[in-house]
Amino acid sequence: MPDFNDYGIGNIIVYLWKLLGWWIGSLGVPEPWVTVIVTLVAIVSLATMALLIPIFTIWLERKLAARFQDRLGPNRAGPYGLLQSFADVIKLLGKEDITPTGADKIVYNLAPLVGVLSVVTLWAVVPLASTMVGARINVGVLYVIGISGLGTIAIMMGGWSSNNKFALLGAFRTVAQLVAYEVPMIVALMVPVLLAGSMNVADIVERQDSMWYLWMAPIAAALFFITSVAEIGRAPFDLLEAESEIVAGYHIEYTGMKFGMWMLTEFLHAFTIAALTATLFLGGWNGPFAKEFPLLGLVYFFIKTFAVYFVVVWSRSTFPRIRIDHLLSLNWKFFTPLALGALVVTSLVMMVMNEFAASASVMARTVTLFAANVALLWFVFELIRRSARQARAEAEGGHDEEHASHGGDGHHDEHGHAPASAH
Amino acid sequence: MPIETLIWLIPVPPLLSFFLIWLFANRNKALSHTIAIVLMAISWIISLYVFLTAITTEHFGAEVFGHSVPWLPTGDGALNMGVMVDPLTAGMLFFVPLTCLLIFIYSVGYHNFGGRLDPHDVHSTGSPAHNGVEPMYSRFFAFLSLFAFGMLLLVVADNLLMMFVGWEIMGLCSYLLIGFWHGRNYDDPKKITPRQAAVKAFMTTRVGDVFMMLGIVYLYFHTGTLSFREILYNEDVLHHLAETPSYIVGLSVAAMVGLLLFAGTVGKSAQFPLHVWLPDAMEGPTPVSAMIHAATMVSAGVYAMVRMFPLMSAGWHHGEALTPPMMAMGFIGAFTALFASTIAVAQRDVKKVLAYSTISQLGYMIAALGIGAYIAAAFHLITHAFFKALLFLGSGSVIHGVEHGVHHTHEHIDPQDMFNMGALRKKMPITFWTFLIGGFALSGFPFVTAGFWSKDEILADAFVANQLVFWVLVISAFLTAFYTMRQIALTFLGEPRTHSAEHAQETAWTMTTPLVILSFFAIFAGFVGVPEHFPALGELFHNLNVNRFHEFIGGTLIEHPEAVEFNVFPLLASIVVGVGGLTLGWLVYGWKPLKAGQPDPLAKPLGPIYTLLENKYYFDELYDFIFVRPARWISEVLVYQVMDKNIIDGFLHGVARVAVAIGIFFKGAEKVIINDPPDRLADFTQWLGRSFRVIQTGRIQSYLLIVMLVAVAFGGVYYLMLSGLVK
Amino acid sequence: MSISQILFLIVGAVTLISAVLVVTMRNLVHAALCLIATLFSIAVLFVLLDAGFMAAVQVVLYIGAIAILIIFAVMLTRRVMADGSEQTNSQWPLGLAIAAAALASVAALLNAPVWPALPSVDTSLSISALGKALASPDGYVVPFQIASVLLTVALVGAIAVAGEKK
Amino acid sequence: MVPLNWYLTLAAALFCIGLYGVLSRRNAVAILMGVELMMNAVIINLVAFWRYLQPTNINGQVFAVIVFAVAAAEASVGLALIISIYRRRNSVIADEMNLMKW
Amino acid sequence: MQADWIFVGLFLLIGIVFPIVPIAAAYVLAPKKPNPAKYETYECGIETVGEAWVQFKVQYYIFALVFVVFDVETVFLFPWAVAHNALPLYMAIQGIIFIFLLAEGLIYVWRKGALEWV
Repeated sequence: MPDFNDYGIGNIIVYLWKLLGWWIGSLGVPEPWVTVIVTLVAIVSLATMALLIPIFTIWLERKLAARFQDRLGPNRAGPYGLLQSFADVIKLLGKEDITPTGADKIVYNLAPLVGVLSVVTLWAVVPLASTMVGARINVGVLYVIGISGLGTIAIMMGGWSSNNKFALLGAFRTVAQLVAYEVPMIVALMVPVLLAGSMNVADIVERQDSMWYLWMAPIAAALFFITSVAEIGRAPFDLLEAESEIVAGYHIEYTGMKFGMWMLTEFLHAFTIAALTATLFLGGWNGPFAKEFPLLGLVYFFIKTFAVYFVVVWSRSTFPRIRIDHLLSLNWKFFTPLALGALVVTSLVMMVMNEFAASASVMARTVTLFAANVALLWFVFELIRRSARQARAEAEGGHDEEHASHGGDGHHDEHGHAPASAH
Repeated sequence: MPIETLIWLIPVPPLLSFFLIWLFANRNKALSHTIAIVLMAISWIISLYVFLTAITTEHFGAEVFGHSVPWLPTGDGALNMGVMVDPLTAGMLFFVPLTCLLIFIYSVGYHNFGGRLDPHDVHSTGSPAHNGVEPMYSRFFAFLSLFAFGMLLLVVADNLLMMFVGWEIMGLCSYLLIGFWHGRNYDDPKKITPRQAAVKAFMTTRVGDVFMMLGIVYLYFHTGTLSFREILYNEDVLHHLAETPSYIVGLSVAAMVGLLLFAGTVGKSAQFPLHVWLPDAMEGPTPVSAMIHAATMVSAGVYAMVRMFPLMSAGWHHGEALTPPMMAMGFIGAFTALFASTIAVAQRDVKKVLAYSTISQLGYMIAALGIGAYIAAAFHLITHAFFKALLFLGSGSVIHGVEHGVHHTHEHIDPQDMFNMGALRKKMPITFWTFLIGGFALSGFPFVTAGFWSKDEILADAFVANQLVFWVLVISAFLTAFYTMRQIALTFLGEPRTHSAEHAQETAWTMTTPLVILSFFAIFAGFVGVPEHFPALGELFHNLNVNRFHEFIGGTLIEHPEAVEFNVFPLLASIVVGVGGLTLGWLVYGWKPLKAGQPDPLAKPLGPIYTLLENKYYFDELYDFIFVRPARWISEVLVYQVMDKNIIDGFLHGVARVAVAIGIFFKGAEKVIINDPPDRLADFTQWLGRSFRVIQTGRIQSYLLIVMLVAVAFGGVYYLMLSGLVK
Repeated sequence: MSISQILFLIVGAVTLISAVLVVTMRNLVHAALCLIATLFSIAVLFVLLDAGFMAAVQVVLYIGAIAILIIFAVMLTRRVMADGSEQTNSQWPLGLAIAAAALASVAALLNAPVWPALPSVDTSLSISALGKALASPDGYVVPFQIASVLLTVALVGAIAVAGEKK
Repeated sequence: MVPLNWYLTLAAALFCIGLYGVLSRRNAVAILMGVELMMNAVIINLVAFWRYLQPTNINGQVFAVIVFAVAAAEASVGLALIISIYRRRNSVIADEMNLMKW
Repeated sequence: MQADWIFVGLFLLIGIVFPIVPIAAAYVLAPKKPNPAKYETYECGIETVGEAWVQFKVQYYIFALVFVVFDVETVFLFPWAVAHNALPLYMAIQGIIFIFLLAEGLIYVWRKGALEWV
């Protein structure tokens, strides 16, 4: 019988959990199975939460989007339209489930499952509070990357199996985009790993108790945020389902609950990357008294997550959609080099500090790193400005305007390299 | 900076310059040779510093400069990569970088730097420039630098493996440089072209190198190390090696390894019977001949032997019976010395003469080692490097001058043929005097030349050790003096035999300066080795504290070899043969000079022997007959004609034909009943051929299939062996 | 039979079955998806072997990258290989025989000796140890750098080969 | 506990399945899939040996990681070749890639 | 350690099981009124022309290629990054060299114009 005083009100969730374990054990269930069962309980509750969050965030997003566009948004179903999402769910349940002729049945039905899987399981490594950590695996970050890789596969499956031009095209675009944006994301992820000296997400959070990595690695944070927004295919990166171009992209043929699953995936993913950003760069559950009072940590975590989520929604309703070539050249010619640069700079600074100023305080490190990041950013922008100016000059010298308007300094290379290739 | 670090740095600059020229400077000629020369100079200065430190260190040799780091991890421990400087290395460090540097400088002039690029050369690179600057100028310096790197690496290496690496780098470079004018072709097909010469040199030295590698592996197999310090200066190891019998009955491991390594030297230092490549190597540009085939590379072979001397002589003490490797060295060396000098007597090409004299001088050193004259060999190695480089560069200068004449007069003559020269003394004074010095040094002109002292020491040792070797060496010394004088007389004395010789002119300062410097050493380098109890001079130099060579180099060995007590007979012998040879040469060629077109006065009295010598004992033809032709024959006739055409096809067709014949026969006899079997047989034969052909599908999958088939078979066999079913 | 053994058998069965499907399926996209299944179950095997890092790498690299590449290739070249057409070449029975023989001999070979039992030491090798080994001169720094050269060369080569000829 | 040779046998089986794929498939991409299977079999072996023979020594994992890199390089270049052949000759059948044959 | 991986494994199981529930529910609840028109491929109401297979740009493949290479890089760089702070300078610098070698590849692709979406 676990003693409540050992846990205290701040740790009540864990207390209840332990209590459950003790109770099952007292029923005479052998030890290993008890662990399995309580783990299952924890997982189920976590997964349920993960699956229920979208029901709220969809409402929230619609509300916010409406506000940004100076509308009211959902306001009929329930107070403030809070029940709107539930109404949607019920509607989806009532829809007929259509599998088009010529579709690849198995893959077609498997795709949404894999999609959901690829998002839900991300929560396995997200520490909610100091005492509520899912899996302390020492490859947490790689796990995150790998699992989101599954999402790509899911989209591929869905798009291909629908036997539909738009769907396949959408799938291809998506994969191209996801795959492209995964590169800077991975590199950006290396920075907090480098700073924390561990890939274990829980460790990374604990290392941030004195200073968020947002301040130590602003570029990496920004890159991670932007690229993951691209990963979830939200505006301004929502080419995968550009209604005006390829109708709805890979899930054009899906109806009913399977479509619902895709929706769920998307919204949950949005929330998940918010959570990850909060975890990796905003210190996760860290905050005053979070250690002594884990419940508080949970609160901090969700506050931060929703803050980030708000930014996601904000950017979605603010920025126009980017054209695909711009999207990709932005990634390859700006984000990727920048991410590499950030990694190198961080590594160099840490190296020098470890070598010559091993005793430097966290504050000092932060200031130096921040300064280094700013310097790098300034340098890159200077490069871009210069090359853009050159490109524009060349464009006025007969080149079509479209090339000059590209971001990234690839063009003066390319022009200097093969002047004719521009047109 | 600690001395070890400096030693590490010695080989680096040339390598650096190789890459710099290759990667960045190959458009800019001036930049190329500047890089090469400056970096070479740096490494020369470093080596000089190391050398001076070495000779000023007390009891140097007892402890040496050395440093090594693990290189190749092996099963147990690792092969180390390291540098070491002991007295011998120091000696090498004294002359190798210096000669290289001088030759670098010389090359600038030799390739007419500053001259315009002849338009004809621009399109046809790969053949010597027409009176203009060499089109492949930068490449030349890159190769030279790489070569210098190889040589220095070999010198400072502290283990056999690293030494072998340098050795092979030099092999490559000599290939590249001999074939430098790869585009060159001659009118008469018998004359060997640079291309062929390069291949020949490469192949011939390979033969030796393979043996050497075997030796190295064998040594490692027995000692578990390749470090010089651990093998050569370690009584226990040497003793162990000398005691353990090898695979071949009667040979100890030491002897076995020694012989194998010596085979490598035979290849590299062009000893009989692998000497054939060196004369042809003269197809390369003259600086290359000077550098590779006189001063450094060929002497690398000798250096290797000197270095491995403790192993060669393992279990041998003064006055005892020679060990097999030493015996081999003694006789091969002596024989080569004589044999090459005889050939040199009858050569017309100024460079060929020097080439053969190189071979014979190397034979001297090898013979000296063979009879245990360790220090004499090292001494002669150094002096020879100086005067032979001098001679080659001198001859290059001569050729250059005559070529100038050829371009001036548009005669169609071979500018290297001594019979087209004459009276160049007046035209090219500096070249003449320096060449004279070199020649006298080579022929061992008494007392004033370096060659005399080293050669005398060898003879003295030989006299004590082995009479036969002694006499052979004496004779060859005589011949050496003779053909040297012949060369000098033909080239510089008398009156010009061609217009080109008349219009020859002295070469640029970049070419003459190295000559002067080298001639300085060709004279004074000898005094460091004057025997202590040599009448008068010995005392003198000893009081001047000049002749410390003996004790210095001697310090390399564990037991310091004591100098042979002074004996007047070999001294007289060397004086007599030296001066005698020169006089005889003078009488034959210098006294009443040859007229233009007049044949070699030796030709009549010697008669057939002369032609024999002129054709180098027909060795090339011999090898062509023994090795080349049979190989070609085997490949063409035996394999293709006989096996493919006759045996295999013949078999199939034959069976088919027989079958058909039988079939017809039976048809004639019995039409109906037994008509089929023969036909089936014929079909079978055809089917055989077809099914064999199937193997040759160009499909990777079916190949892989076959591979796996074999692999599986092996797996099965191995399993059976494992389970003891198959013994 | 312990839990771990049962687990292993299940995962191994999944691996092999999906692998067989990979080489037998007519529809190459299905084959590719089966390949993904195989790779994933191999990742699980790595977890069973306490090689968490390997498992993660397997997922990231093989499933996240190489599988995608393969699927792309399949889709790009799909038209010419209509799924109806013959998928195996003329020598497939031979190939099957060889593969079976190879399996037989190898299995026989590696079941002949007595292998050591699972050592019960702590195998939680920290990833930093791996990093140290990869970066230290007396470790694997040369393979580390050569790997990056290899990757660069592969990238350059692949682009040069597959890139648009303008 | 799972004995080592279970893993080895599994790897061998995987390898042979991949081998069969390589030997018998017509489509070059399918052949590459077979190659990937074989590669994975190798990696399984490496990791299994590491775990059972030298669990305290990192080398096994380093080797596996390097094999990963090689596999990736192999896949990318191989597929690139296939793609370019497809674009030139509009075929991915291994047998039809016979330009250099005979 | 093992427990954490068990957690992950169970989570994967749950993750695949969970979405099945609503789909199954929908399968039970949803009406089924089959009609050939419903099952046609949806292309904004227009009759579909030809098969779903469309000629794709090689560009897609090129991007996947670059991605693969960078992905492999992570395999090597993550351990390095983890160990970074514990490494002496001369070892930590290796990672930088590694990155530069890869950046070189990126620059090549860039110069080659393979990153253009045209």
